[in-house]
Amino acid sequence: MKVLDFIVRSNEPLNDKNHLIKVTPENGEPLPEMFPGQFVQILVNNSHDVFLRRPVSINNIDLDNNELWILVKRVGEGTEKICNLVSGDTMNIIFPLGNSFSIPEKKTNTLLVGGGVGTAPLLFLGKKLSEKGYKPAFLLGGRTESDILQLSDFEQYGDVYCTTEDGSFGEKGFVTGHSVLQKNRFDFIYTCGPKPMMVAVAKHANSNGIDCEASLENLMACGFGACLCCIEKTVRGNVCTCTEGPVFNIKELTWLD
Amino acid sequence: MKVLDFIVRSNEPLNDKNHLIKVTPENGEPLPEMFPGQFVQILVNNSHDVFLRRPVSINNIDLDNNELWILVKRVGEGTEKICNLVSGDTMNIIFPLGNSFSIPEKKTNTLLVGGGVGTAPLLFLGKKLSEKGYKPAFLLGGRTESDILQLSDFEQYGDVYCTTEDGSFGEKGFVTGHSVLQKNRFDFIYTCGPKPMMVAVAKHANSNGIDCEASLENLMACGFGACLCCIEKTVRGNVCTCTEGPVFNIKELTWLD
Amino acid sequence: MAGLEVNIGDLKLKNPVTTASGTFGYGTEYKDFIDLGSLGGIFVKGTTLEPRQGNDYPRMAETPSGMLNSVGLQNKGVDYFIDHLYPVIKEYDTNIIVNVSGSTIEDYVATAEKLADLDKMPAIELNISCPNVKEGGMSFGVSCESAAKVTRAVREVFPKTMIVKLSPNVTSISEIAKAVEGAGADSVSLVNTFLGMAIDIESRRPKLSTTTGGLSGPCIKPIAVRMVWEVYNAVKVPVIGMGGISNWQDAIEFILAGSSAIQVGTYNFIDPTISVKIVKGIEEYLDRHNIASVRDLVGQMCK
Amino acid sequence: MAGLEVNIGDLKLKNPVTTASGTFGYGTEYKDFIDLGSLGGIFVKGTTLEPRQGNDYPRMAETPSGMLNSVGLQNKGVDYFIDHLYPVIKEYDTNIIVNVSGSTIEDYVATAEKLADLDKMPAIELNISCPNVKEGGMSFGVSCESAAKVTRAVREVFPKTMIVKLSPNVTSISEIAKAVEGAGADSVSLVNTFLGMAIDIESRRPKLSTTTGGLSGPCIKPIAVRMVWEVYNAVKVPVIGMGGISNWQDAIEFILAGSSAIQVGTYNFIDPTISVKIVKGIEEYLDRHNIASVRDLVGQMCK
Ligand SMILES: Cc1cc2nc3c(=O)[nH]c(=O)nc-3n(C[C@H](O)[C@H](O)[C@H](O)COP(=O)(O)OP(=O)(O)OC[C@H]3O[C@@H](n4cnc5c(N)ncnc54)[C@H](O)[C@@H]3O)c2cc1C
Ligand SMILES: Cc1cc2nc3c(=O)[nH]c(=O)nc-3n(C[C@H](O)[C@H](O)[C@H](O)COP(=O)(O)OP(=O)(O)OC[C@H]3O[C@@H](n4cnc5c(N)ncnc54)[C@H](O)[C@@H]3O)c2cc1C
Ligand SMILES: Cc1cc2nc3c(=O)[nH]c(=O)nc-3n(C[C@H](O)[C@H](O)[C@H](O)COP(=O)(O)O)c2cc1C
Ligand SMILES: Cc1cc2nc3c(=O)[nH]c(=O)nc-3n(C[C@H](O)[C@H](O)[C@H](O)COP(=O)(O)O)c2cc1C
Ligand code: FES
Ligand code: FES
Repeated sequence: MKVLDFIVRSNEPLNDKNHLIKVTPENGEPLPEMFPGQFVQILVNNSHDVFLRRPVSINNIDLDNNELWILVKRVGEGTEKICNLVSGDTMNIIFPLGNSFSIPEKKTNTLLVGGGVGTAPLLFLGKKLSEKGYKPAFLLGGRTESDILQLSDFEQYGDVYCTTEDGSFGEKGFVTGHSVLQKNRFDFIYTCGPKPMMVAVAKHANSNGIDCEASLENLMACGFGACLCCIEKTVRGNVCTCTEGPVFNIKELTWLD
Repeated sequence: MKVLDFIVRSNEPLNDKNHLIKVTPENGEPLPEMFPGQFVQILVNNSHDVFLRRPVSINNIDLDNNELWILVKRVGEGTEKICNLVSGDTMNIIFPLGNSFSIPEKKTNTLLVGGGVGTAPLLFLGKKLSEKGYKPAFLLGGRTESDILQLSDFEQYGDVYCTTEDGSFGEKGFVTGHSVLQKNRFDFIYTCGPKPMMVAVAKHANSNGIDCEASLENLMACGFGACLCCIEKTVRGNVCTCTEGPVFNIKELTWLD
Repeated sequence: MAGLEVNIGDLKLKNPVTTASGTFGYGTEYKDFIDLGSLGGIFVKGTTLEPRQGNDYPRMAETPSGMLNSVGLQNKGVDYFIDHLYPVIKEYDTNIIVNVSGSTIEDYVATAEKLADLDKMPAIELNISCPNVKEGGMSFGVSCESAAKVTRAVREVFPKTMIVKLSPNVTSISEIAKAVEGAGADSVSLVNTFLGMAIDIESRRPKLSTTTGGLSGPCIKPIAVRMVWEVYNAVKVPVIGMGGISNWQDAIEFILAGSSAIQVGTYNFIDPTISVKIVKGIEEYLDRHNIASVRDLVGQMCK
Repeated sequence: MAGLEVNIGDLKLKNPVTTASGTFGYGTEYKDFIDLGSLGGIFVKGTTLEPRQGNDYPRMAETPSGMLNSVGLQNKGVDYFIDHLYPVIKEYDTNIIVNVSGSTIEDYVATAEKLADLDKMPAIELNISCPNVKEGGMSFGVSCESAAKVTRAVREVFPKTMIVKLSPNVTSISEIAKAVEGAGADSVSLVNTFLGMAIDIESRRPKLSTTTGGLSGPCIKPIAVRMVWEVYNAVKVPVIGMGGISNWQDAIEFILAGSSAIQVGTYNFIDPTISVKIVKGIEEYLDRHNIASVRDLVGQMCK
């Protein structure tokens, strides 16, 4: 873990809410190895109202350019200020934080299911799986077509299936209703997104005997295990989402009870 | 009094600390009549630490361009944020506030004595006096040459005398030591600047039987008479600097006791 | 359109939004900014039997999300109020409530008695919680006995609505609330400012001439909401909540915690139009949630 | 170079900057960010006789310039601490002080007794002020009698430095401070968190699972400074000050108000390196003002 100033290299709006922001350490030092599922804690400057840092997933690491990518959705004052940053602005970041998705030892049929900005860590995961020689599949959901983010990036690493609630893109409905879940056989499902979606995915996985990991977004004060605010109730008792998560095997969680 | 959003038209650094900022009402409405000595209360956005508005004098009103000028010195977080604004930014302002310098009924030899950013309201005063046909004289003080602000603007309206502590410009020393005070005869002195300077000026005026008004910079919470925080002890008891000032005849103050 | 009317004892407010004593002058100071008639009421500056000069300068210090003040009840006394201010402000189309302060019980009683005779003066707020005066003030508000005693004494001479303003600088504010309810208060308002202090580290002097002063603003909101909730659950009389309200969302939060009406204080300095924005925000919230009357929301936090 | 050493009872701190219990884990969490050996001490997480799961999620809400928490003393119990954590952290080149919490006097006594035997464990901090547990916790800290009672009981079994941590949720914190001083405390630390609350206005639910929680952060600083000043003037034992410290200027303010040492709490979450920056800032301030030792600054506000 480190705390470092980063420079914004670019900030690209992907739709009216979501921004892809690429940052690099101001002092030029090379980024350490980071793993998909890990996140960073961003200090929000220039805000009356934001006191705590804001946790954001690692969307990608571009080693060639020494860049960390984040995908941020404006939901309140903190994410608003982050999305308003422009090239050349600085951003103080604590990184990398948390555990990561497990990468299967042997070639496995993996499905990465994301909803909304919850797809953020799945791009980095897809890349790592693909680098391992596994061809992951992606199932991305949104309310409408413009909610499907970074489609062409995902397509580099594997087949992409989509659902939209209004049917404007991919199959109409929720991710758990997509036909690929019936047609193809998956041995490992990873999911990140709104909790109701993740619970539905977890239930599908569980009842079909598929291994499944979910990435949680509990409220955090510190992000590195010091405050004990971010706990999730697990079969082992209360554990910190920021250090023992954000990725949990769904068998550890109490969601299925 | 009004509260209105203004647009920054320009922001010109005059030296490393002081900025001349010109703003105009966002909705285009014509500025009401304002008087020299009055001030405005500026809402500081994008700051963690600034809670209250910041009072700033009216430096000039440019009726042709419907612009209000302010001269701001960076001394802390609030003035820092104001000085960092760029053209096109907005600024919420309560205006105009406070009383104003009295303009003599008949032609009078006036001297306007300012120190540092305290010269801000004197430019507007000089302009008004000059419009009345009186030729004011100015005595501006600073630590060094670059502290003398808006010199050419002042020169439009009357003779300008300067002192610097390091002697880099004008006479060396403090304003109260300037030879013009001995050589010329003044009937009315106006002063604004650091309190020790104003007290010295007030004493000079008093012992020479010259009428004198000083503009105070007491700490303010509201700026319009609601909080009673900004009081100055006067011969009439405690009065609000924001409504019964900021300009006081020195005879009303307890400075000379 | 949702109903906004609320009652505090016999006092009828057209909406629950009022302005806090000491932050709104006599209303006049805000006339240029808003239509005073759109407010539920105005709590005017703390008024005492005799004129007071208040404390020395400096009286103010900015703090994180708030401010300290030590104004110390500067006012021209109740007689001046009655003769010079009341005739003007009684014409406003809203409720004017005088905040009554004092150093002794006799002060409170004498001041309240004088105000009782004024028509168009439907209520007073008994300030037993001012931290900025040497004698009396807050000391009445920090023990059940003295709080009850001053309330009971004023009750005897003041037949209209009597609101007692509580100090947050206590171990159990609900005990004090119960005591003043028992002594005849028609309502309690809370919170007054928290006793605080700030030091200039370069001069090493306190930032206020009085060393300590009263903390107000958004910083105190979480404590104030908790106290309103505690008092709401302890007394039957209506609660008037305040402490850091700076937008309509905060006002709804205080109402959910048990406030029948709210007071906007320090934030008036930052946005002198905030009170009317809050009236509008509450109305829209009620409409959006299909709530017929703001009264149906009071204390309706889900547990 | 100014002297930074301070003593709290028999406890020697190389500098007055320590970290507050519950905000610094067991130090380990900050090892990547700073050299723990550069701190005066580390107050580790509240430790109880038996393991505790703490309260349900959600346990945190952001507030203006602060936060509410209701962690509720989640910890693995004193035996686990002694067997698994102590062996690791006793190697740090700083003072480790355990924050001892409990529901009954017997809990406090039994926990303190176990800790008394550990060498390299020079002091404990008795937490009689946690607002986030149903039984015990803060209730001990809000009356002079119970505060004195638990202090006296622990004093009998714990011969090393005993610091008692006070609750700010009281009418007179200096009375409580005097009571625990009389009962044998070697030092008092203050403040713990203020009881507060926040409501989500859309769901109408409290933002914390426990409804109320503890408020911390810069928002509370002016009240905390005032309490430190009050207590400093009331007791002879050294005072350890905290509450919203977020930079060296705040630390100096607390020292001028009477703190012999300070604790940095919530701000560690925002800047995990802040504590060492504060050490440096204090040192530079002392040098700039030609003050030989930080001890010469304690309580030296000019009146
Ligand atoms: C491990 C982790 C990874 C995340 N990754 C991303 C990401 O890659 N991209 C992204 O856009 N967002 C991500 N989030 C969520 C993001 O942290 C929140 O949206 C953000 O903190 C909201 O801040 P705000 O000031 O904009 O909104 P606020 O005004 O604080 O709140 C707006 C809404 O967001 C909710 N919220 C606030 N804080 C959090 C939080 N810490 N976690 C979850 N919800 C919160 C509030 O309850 C409220 O409903 C992640 C969260 C976690 C814990
Ligand atoms: C009527 C009036 C007119 C003014 N006109 C101008 C002007 O034209 N140009 C200009 O640059 N400044 C002017 N000032 C001073 C200006 O308001 C302060 O410099 C400003 O408020 C400081 O804010 P800050 O956040 O930058 O500094 P802070 O961090 O708040 O404080 C930095 C220093 O400035 C002092 N200070 C803070 N607030 C005030 C205040 N309200 N008044 C005086 N000193 C303060 C503090 O004590 C501290 O020493 C005026 C003040 C008043 C009352
Ligand atoms: C400058 C100032 C003056 C005040 N004067 C009074 C007063 O005279 N009487 C009173 O009961 N409360 C007084 N108060 C307290 C407010 O009425 C209110 O209780 C407190 O500020 C908390 O609300 P807020 O956080 O919204 O400001 C004053 C507050 C401020 C900031
Ligand atoms: C998340 C969190 C957990 C805390 N846990 C404890 C604790 O276990 N024991 C204790 O005495 N104080 C605890 N505190 C209180 C702090 O030690 C400190 O007294 C308080 O936060 C005020 O300081 P600050 O404003 O610098 O944070 C906790 C505070 C926070 C924010
Ligand atoms: S966010 Fe602090 S422990 Fe997880
Ligand atoms: S600043 Fe509020 S009355 Fe003058």
